Amino acid sequence: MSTTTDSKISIQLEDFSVTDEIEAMKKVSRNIGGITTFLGTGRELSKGQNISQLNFEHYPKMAEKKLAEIREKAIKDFGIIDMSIIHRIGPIEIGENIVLIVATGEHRKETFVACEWAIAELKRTTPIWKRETTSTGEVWVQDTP
Amino acid sequence: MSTTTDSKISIQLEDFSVTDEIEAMKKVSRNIGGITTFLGTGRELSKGQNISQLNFEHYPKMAEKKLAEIREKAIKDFGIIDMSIIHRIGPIEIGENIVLIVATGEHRKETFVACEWAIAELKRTTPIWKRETTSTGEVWVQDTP
Amino acid sequence: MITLKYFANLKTIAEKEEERLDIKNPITVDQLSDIISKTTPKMGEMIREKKILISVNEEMASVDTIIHDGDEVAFLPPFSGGTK
Amino acid sequence: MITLKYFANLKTIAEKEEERLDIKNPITVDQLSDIISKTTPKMGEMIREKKILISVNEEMASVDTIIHDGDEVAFLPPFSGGTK
Repeated sequence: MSTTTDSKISIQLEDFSVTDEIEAMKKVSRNIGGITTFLGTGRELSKGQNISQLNFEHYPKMAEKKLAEIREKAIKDFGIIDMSIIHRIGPIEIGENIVLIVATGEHRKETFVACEWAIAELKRTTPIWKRETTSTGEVWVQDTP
Repeated sequence: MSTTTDSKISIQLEDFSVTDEIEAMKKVSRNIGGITTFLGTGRELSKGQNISQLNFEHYPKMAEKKLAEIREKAIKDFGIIDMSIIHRIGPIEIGENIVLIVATGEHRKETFVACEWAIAELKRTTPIWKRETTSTGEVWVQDTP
Repeated sequence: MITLKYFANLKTIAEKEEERLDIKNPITVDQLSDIISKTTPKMGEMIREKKILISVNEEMASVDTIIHDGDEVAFLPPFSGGTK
Repeated sequence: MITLKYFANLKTIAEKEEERLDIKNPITVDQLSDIISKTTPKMGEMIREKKILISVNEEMASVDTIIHDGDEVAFLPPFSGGTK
């Protein structure tokens, strides 16, 4: 896998800036007409329970590998110009950023399709787990925000 | 139309920050799980010609009214939490931001649908015109990025 | 007195951005188009070929929309997003 | 020697994050599951009920995937995104 590919994929503790990620993607081409972005954030309510904190854990190397595969397949299958994917791990407060997918293209249509496919594929194939802290304790959960 | 509605709609000369717009939208609810954003940017190529600059003109009041209608219909029809729409006018360089749509929701699905519908509706109904400057002169154009 | 507004390439064709017109009685968009056609035939042609949308007081109008004294009528060429 | 990794709630069930296991010859994922079941019956049960995915060297494995000396096997509970 090339260095270029790797830099477009990140699993990290720190927060990220949507503007900075978009600006980095803009540098790839002067022919970008549309950029679709999906940002997943921490919701307060889950199955009727109030959440005080989220905590994400991943399987290092395998998770990064899956994200790189998603990016490559999205570029190949949907004809977008490029895609970047960031997922945070560790503690996440309500309202904070969790996951970001940026898809750039000449036209808008393919960026919407690629972005929506990529977040669904990430949730299906990438070994990342979420623990919710509520008033009744901590629990590992599955859901589909 | 309420003040709240108006503040989520803007036609402006100045650039905008995607991060700032998203953060403003996050303040509306603690139950946002997904945010889909579409950003339209200035492309260098149009029908094979190299563009040096874009220039947008709008019909004041009517354009703002159309954007407010799009926002209201998106919230009502797709069950999203909120939407904001910004369109720039005046001169735009290649790579610069032109239009931003931010759709927030409890889950991702409705935010993708609402965001994609809103940008299509904007292009169909909002009185905004684009002039392209190329080596052969200036021309008012229609296209669908 | 009604206000007529021209946008984008129509400013070049009409050779103005805005003008005022005295109308004695309410008229239809169709009747206004006839008046415009006399002074600017190219405008009349584009209206007949449906290349231009017309709004009255910021709402899309049809050929038989009535225009009253004080109204604002705008001639709108195709928007930047196209119709696709 | 193979490495076994446990994630999320499986760390609690297995009471460890990682362990090493000596294997004389290559074994299948199915055979490894039998070994695990003996020390941690709850893990064996979850594997049989397909509540856990198993990867070998970071690739998804099936019951008859062969595990060689030096391989890394991970037990993966359902991901946070669910399967929908």
